[in-house]
Amino acid sequence: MEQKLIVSPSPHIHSGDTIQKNMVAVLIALIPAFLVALYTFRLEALLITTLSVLFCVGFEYLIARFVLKKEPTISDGSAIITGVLLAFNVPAGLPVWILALGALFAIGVVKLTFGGLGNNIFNPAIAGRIFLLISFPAQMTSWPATAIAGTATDAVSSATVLGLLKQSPEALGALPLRQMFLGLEPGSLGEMSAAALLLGLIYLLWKKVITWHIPVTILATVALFTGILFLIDPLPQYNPLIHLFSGGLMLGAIFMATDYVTSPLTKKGMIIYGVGIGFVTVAIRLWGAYPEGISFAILLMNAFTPLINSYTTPKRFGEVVRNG
Amino acid sequence: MEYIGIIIVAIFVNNIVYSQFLGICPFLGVSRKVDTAIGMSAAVTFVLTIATLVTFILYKGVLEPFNLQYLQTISYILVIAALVQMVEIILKKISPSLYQALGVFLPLITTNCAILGVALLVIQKDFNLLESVVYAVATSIGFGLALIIFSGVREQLSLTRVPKAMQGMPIALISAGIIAMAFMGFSGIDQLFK
Amino acid sequence: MITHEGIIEKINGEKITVRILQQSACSSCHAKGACMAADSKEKLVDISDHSGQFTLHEQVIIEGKESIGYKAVFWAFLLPLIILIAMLILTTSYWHFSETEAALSALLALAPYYLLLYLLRNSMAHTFQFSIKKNH
Amino acid sequence: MAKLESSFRNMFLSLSLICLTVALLLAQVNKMTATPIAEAKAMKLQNAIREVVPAFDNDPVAEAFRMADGSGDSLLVYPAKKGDELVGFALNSYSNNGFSGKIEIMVGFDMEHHIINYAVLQHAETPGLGSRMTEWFRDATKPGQSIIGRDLSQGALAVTRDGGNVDAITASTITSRAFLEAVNRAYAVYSGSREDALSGATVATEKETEGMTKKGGEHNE
Amino acid sequence: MSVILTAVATLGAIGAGSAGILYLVSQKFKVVEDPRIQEVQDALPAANCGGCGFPGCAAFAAACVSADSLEELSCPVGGQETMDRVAAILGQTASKTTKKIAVVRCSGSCEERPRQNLYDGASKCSIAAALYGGDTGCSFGCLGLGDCVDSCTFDAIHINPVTMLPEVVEDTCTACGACVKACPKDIIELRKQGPKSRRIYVSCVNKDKGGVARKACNVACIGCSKCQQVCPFDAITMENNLAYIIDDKCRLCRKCAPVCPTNSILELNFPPRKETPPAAKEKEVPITA
Amino acid sequence: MNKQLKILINGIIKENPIFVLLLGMCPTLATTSSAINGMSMGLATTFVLISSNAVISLLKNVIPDMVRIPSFIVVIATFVTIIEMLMNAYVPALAESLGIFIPLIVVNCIVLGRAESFASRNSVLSSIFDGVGIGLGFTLALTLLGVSRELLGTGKIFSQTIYPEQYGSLIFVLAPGAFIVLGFLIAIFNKLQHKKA
Amino acid sequence: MLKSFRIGGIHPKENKLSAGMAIQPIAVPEQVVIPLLQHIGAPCQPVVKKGDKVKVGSLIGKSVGFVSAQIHSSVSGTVLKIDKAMDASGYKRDAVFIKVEEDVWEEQIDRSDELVTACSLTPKEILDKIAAAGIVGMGGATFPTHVKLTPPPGMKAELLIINGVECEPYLTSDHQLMMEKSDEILVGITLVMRVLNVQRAIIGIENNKKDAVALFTRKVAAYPGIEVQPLKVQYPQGGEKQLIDALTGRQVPSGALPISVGAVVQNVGTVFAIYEAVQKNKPLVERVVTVTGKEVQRPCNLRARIGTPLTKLIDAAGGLPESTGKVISGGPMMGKALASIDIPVTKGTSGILIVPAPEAKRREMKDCIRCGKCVQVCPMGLNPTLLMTLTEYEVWDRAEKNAITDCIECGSCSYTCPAYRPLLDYIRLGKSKVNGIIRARKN
Ligand SMILES: Cc1cc2nc3c(=O)[nH]c(=O)nc-3n(C[C@H](O)[C@H](O)[C@H](O)COP(=O)(O)O)c2cc1C
Ligand SMILES: Cc1cc2nc3c(=O)[nH]c(=O)nc-3n(C[C@H](O)[C@H](O)[C@H](O)COP(=O)(O)O)c2cc1C
Ligand SMILES: Cc1cc2nc3c(=O)[nH]c(=O)nc-3n(C[C@H](O)[C@H](O)[C@H](O)COP(=O)(O)O)c2cc1C
Ligand SMILES: Cc1cc2nc3c(=O)[nH]c(=O)nc-3n(C[C@H](O)[C@H](O)[C@H](O)CO)c2cc1C
Ligand code: SF4
Ligand code: SF4
Ligand code: SF4
Ligand code: SF4
Ligand code: FES
Repeated sequence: MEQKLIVSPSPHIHSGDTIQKNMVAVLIALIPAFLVALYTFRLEALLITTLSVLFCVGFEYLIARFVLKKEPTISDGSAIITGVLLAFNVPAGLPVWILALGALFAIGVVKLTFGGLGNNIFNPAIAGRIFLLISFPAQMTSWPATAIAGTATDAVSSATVLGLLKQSPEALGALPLRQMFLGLEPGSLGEMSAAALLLGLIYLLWKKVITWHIPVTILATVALFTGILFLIDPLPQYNPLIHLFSGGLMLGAIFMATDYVTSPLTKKGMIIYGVGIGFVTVAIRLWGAYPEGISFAILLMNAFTPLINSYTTPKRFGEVVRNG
Repeated sequence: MEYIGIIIVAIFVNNIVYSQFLGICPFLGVSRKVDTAIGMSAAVTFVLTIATLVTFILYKGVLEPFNLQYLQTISYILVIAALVQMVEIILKKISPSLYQALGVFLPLITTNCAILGVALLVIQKDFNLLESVVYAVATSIGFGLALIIFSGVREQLSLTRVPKAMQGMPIALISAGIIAMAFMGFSGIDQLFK
Repeated sequence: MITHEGIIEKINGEKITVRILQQSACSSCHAKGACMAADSKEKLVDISDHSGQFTLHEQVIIEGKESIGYKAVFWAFLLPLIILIAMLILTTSYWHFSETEAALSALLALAPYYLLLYLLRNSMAHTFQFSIKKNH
Repeated sequence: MAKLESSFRNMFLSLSLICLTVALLLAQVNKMTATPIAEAKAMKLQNAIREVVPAFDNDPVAEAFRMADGSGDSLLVYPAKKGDELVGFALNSYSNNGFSGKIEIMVGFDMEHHIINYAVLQHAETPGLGSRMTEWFRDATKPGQSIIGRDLSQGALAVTRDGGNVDAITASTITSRAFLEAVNRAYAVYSGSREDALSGATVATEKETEGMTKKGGEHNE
Repeated sequence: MSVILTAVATLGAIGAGSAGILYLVSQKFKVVEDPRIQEVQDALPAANCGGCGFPGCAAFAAACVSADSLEELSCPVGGQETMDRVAAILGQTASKTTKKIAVVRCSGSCEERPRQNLYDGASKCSIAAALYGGDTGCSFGCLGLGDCVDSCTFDAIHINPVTMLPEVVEDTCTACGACVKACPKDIIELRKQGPKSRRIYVSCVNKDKGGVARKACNVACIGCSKCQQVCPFDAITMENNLAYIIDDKCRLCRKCAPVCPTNSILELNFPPRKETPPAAKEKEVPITA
Repeated sequence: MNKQLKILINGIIKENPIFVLLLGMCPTLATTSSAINGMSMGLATTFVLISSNAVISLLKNVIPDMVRIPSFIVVIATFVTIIEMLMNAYVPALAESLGIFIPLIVVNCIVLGRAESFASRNSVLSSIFDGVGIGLGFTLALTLLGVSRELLGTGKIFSQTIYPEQYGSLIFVLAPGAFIVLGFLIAIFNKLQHKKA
Repeated sequence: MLKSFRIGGIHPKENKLSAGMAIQPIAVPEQVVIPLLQHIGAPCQPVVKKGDKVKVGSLIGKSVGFVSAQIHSSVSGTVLKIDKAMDASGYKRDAVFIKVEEDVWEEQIDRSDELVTACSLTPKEILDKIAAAGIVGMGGATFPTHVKLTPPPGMKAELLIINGVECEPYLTSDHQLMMEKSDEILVGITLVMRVLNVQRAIIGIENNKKDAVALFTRKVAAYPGIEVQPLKVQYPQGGEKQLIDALTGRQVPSGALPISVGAVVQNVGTVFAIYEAVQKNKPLVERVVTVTGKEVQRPCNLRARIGTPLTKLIDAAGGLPESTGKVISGGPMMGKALASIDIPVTKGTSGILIVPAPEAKRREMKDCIRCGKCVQVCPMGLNPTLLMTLTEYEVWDRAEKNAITDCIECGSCSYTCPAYRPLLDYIRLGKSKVNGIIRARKN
């Protein structure tokens, strides 16, 4: 044995878990939703997703290398997720230059300005989407009718379920719950099918990438809040099922609110965070100008996360009620 | 309902910091500790409310009847300055220990911009007395909310590896900008109360 | 725990008067020369101490529980605010005073409150106790 | 440089003196600027009227009158006359349903129920979104969205989404609705006053010089 | 005219009222601040480093003003010049402080002190030191992980990538002592900077017996006490197999350095010796200017 | 004269009220949605700064210390009121778009701060130069911010189209954009200053 | 559901390669180096000098101070010198070097294998014997056992817990000891119960040692008051506080000793040593050491004299593999990496783990992604990532507030972190700084 002994403090073994593995798992969990998007929007979905990923990874590389002058860390895969999720949050047919601006904002302003993976306070993809929504409201809210709904994929815009709820609930007619669940109602790329997203959730929970706390509390809060309103006054816009299965709620609750970096660390914190998101989402959906509130809710709760973190501690050993 | 509308608008939709841009200096200056942020906003609420009240009387009772609206700025600022001092002096005389406790707990702060701004706004918005006071209270709550969120964010920022050029004020401002984006989600909520 | 640096100004038996240095928020601010908020008055805080281990002009740290701060804020700002608003609501909505009258009576309503504070000042002195320790 | 000592007398005197001087100065400046300010306001009104009705030679402001709009409120109506002949009306109308509060417009009609032009007097809509109404509804190249020349006797204006035939401002349906509401409100008054004017009936006019120029702010109703 | 009168009356009344209140206030809160505090503070470098032993420049200024003499007060950053200015403001004399500088008392570069194992823990001296004696045979020497570098707010100390030892930048070091506190091995010491920055010190802290020390590092002090014997001013002490030069006593005569068998005494910034004694010395002092 | 020049440059660069001192943030953020607004606000403030600096340094010996601040405020408020009336009279549109931020110049920390820390200690001429310098620094910063926001948001600079409006990101003329653009401008300013230093 | 502790925990791969390998005595070496500090507390004063003759069991180091434990010679021979020698700490410390001559034992020591169950000593006498034998905790902490068995005034133990958990991966010495010396251990338990005057003892054994569970379940029938409890396999079940939680459902409050919930925990090895000390008059001069590692030829459990060079033990297991990257004294989670293998076995050496080079090197650390996994696994309910950050930025007051001093240094957090952050490295540093601050404040 001629090599020198390695010395380090304990522990000397590691679980083998890596950032990359977690990110890849999230990407895998996004596949069902991507397939649905592919099926509904055909090439458009592929194009937008690929470009968005390219933009995000590209900006991350360029900015890290040439502006911050540090080793780019694109290999961890987080920029890919940001790319995919950004794409999933925009309507098919969005002009490419707008997409590029969104990616630039997400990666350049919201992620790297704060120091890159792990240091950002706000969710890059969400912030990117809101940036676009505020900056280019028209383009961000023209939803091409879905391919399978019969019409062509070109820019015939049709209203989303939530949009309709907001504008004229009566026009909604029978609730398209089945379509919403399976992904036949118009919307952003990734929010098509609740079923596909739930599949992703199951995968993430199984792989222990995330815990149930955030997604379940968000969904439960939305269901409960609208449910109570529905019981008081059974209007279609209060129908909890519609709220659960429409818009980006599932996408947000499962994939975006759970972003490690921008969500609380402790379980108590996650529950507060989830309830907050659920509550704000419903408030904006029902009473605000925007038909959809989940992104704003997540971004707002991102801002609360540091506070939540410092005011919720994990359950300390020795604090448990003595029952022995 | 009308008052609820005023409150929601003042806290969320037209948040004094994130959308009205008043009181930015203390917002950026004293947002490092959450505890002080909470105490500060209570203090600001009181001062803001009482200042609004007094300037309201001044306007409706003196300036308007005598057609002296153009003295608004100058008389407001004088009255506010005197008022803030008077609150202190009363407290000090009446309960020295309370006064001392405050001195240790709160940084001395005169949110001039916000106080004068609100006093001017309630006149501009043609509010009646109660509306003005409700608006003042809600605005300060909005200020407190903004301050508290922001102090949490800054506490976190001080423990992360922000690129050197961005450290300090730049990143704080950008964070504030992104929080302002989140607050825009509330826009239109006041439609409900119309 | 809130802490504050200060310098002992006066020692009078067990009562130590500490001058709090410039407010923590502004003392290190590079812009304080240009900012009027930094024109902070220094405050004198009385502390009772039996240890007798402190000397004049010594650098010390004043400590108090956060709850003291919150209590102080409550008594100094929150309660009078509530009185003020309650009075306003009463006068305008129920008694239908004119606006000026309402505003004046709300302000006047603070007078008995402050009188109460004045009467309570000794028990307050108990509540708002700070402790003092050496600054190393 | 001996500074004045801070005695009560000195302080009182100096501050009072400063105040007195300042008050004098300000009152002077106020007097000087009072006319220009009033003129500026009048000009703004004049210009708005001029913009929305055909050339006239009377003083519409002097002849302005108020008329009920049928919903409990009344609007200021400025009749424009060439010689003795009525050539149109400018109406100062508003809506409280803008995205951010009140929208105030001046809209002009000819005598045949057609909109001649409009001007937005005051609004707080989002710049770049709702604020585009200042040009949007008179873009002659876009017949779908322009309201110039439309004949309102055919029916009230409405955005396409509500079954009407005016294209809303992109992503600003709320503003568009409010704007059209203001136009429709003006028309309601116009059609009344037109009848009155044509029938020669003299309306008891309550002249308002201040009227629209008073700062309204968002008036929460 | 009446408009003007009312204006004057109103504002006059408000002004008089405010003046009254403000007068009362100023009576009650007589500002106790000595204006000199601000002046002193303006004279300070505003580094807020705490090197003076006070929580910041403001606190130091207050202390200067309230102190009876400036004897024990000194601002390491501003140095003598600043203290003179402060003294001028306060009408006192500043004590003459001798400028000090940080010295790193370890010369065990990679070459002189071979690594015997590989440290793989968190890159922080204090963590490594808590774990074990270090990756060389010398458990006293520098660990080279740069806690001192991190602690310096003046960017005055850097790890030389070749020797893996920290080096102090003479011009920027303010002798604030942050690095002294940071080093878990107590290697850094504040010493008199000396005339023309000339100074001599034993660049070793190894307390092992000579043989053991020597085995671990070529330039270790082996405690042979030759330097002590040769020093004409009694400036060298021997304790725990380690020589130490007391800088108050040392007169920079340079007798000790050449006799050290392991070259562990460093001479800095001296002109080259006439007759070249054990060479290699000068080149070993790569303290950058 | 050299000294005066130094004072001037000092205000623009070394003690730039916005980029270095970070004061007077409210008008900075609120009135810079377009270049022209930013510049006008800056000029209005400059006017107040110069006049109040001049008057205060004139009066510095007749004002007792304890009413210093209130007296300064009164002087400043006077000039603010004057500029407000003038703007209402001659540029009503601008006055409307700057809104309550004109009266708020009164409480702008810079104005009072300069009165306190400069005008009350220096000669009239120096004080005027200081006012000009700081005012210009403020104006330049506000204009720069206004230009950036207008350009990014609407593709225009001083209403001159640079690129088609539809490519502008609306957010930059709205509240969040104010914070974000200012953040980046300060970072750039810091960076440039560091390079020079 | 098997019992376990309720907060956090991980389950690393067990890798108990040497399980079932009978304990082999290892030959007495030619020379031993016996460090004078083998326990937590003050070092011993040597009571021998160069040239003195000693026998196995002769006292060579006298304890000074309250928390300290006697040290005995583990061989017979001549004292060569008292000098500094490197030990597992990586520092050179005083040690007694003894040249081995023959194998003569102090005569009062009973070296037979016969089980002695009867004991008529008073608790005080037993305690004195334990102290005289220099027994320290064999579970890793090496805390002097007689001190631990003397509850502070006013505290009364109600329950004795025997720690047979051995939750560290790889290690099997306790397991094997339990299999081979079950009776002795049980007698030892009764002795400790008598010292503490408790009526009840629970032996906690993780369920990956089913044979030991079965064996003890069978045998405890004969010992009233002693129970066996199988536990779910989860690290760090062996931690004192965790084990008490798992077995009794009570949690020792922050900063308190186990006795505050009425429990005293002893490791099986300690209990065995107590048995030998009390019933056989045998001081602590040897112990069982597991030598193991993926590339080790013959992973084994050895009985070695204190002071035996580690190299001897490694040779007995087939020598140091070519691929060696790291040698650890103890288990992979809490053990200490050695800077050199030229060090002696001490009372606390429970195992020697040899890690191949590729596995030994840590991966490059990344920024924390705030995944919260460290928070989830921390058995003390701490927030490791926050504690590390606070240490990095030296925010000691917040570190104290966030209970950094509660950390038991189990390493679960570093083990889990997907960003490979050296959490425990920093927390350990922060903990010692904060402890220093707290101590300074007290006086
Ligand atoms: C009203 C008020 C405004 C302040 N404004 C600023 C400011 O604009 N910029 C600033 O850096 N500090 C400001 N401060 C001081 C900060 O709160 C803080 O103490 C200072 O920035 C310390 O920074 P440092 O600890 O990083 O040196 C202000 C304080 C007060 C009370
Ligand atoms: C910050 C913000 C400002 C907005 N400003 C306006 C506006 O001024 N006018 C308007 O009609 N809609 C505005 N909207 C958009 C409305 O909320 C709403 O989305 C829109 O009116 C729906 O109409 P659409 O069907 O035309 O998209 C704004 C939205 C946001 C978030
Ligand atoms: C994380 C951790 C794991 C531990 N694992 C064990 C173990 O597996 N077996 C054991 O006997 N002691 C273990 N200990 C030590 C125990 O906490 C405790 O010190 C010991 O059981 C007390 O018995 P002793 O004094 O007889 O050694 C562990 C300690 C810690 C902090
Ligand atoms: C469970 C999970 C969810 C994530 N969600 C997002 C997301 O919503 N938006 C995003 O930009 N990145 C997401 N990421 C990637 C990465 O964490 C994120 O870009 C960081 O915020 C960048 O610092 C996610 C990663 C994980 C593991
Ligand atoms: S080198 Fe050391 S003493 Fe010198 S300035 Fe840096 S930290 Fe202070
Ligand atoms: S001198 Fe001390 S702190 Fe600096 S690198 Fe060496 S061991 Fe670390
Ligand atoms: S080492 Fe400490 S902080 Fe980490 S998991 Fe274990 S107890 Fe928790
Ligand atoms: S496990 Fe690692 S990456 Fe995750 S929160 Fe803890 S320190 Fe951060
Ligand atoms: S300008 Fe300083 S608070 Fe508004």
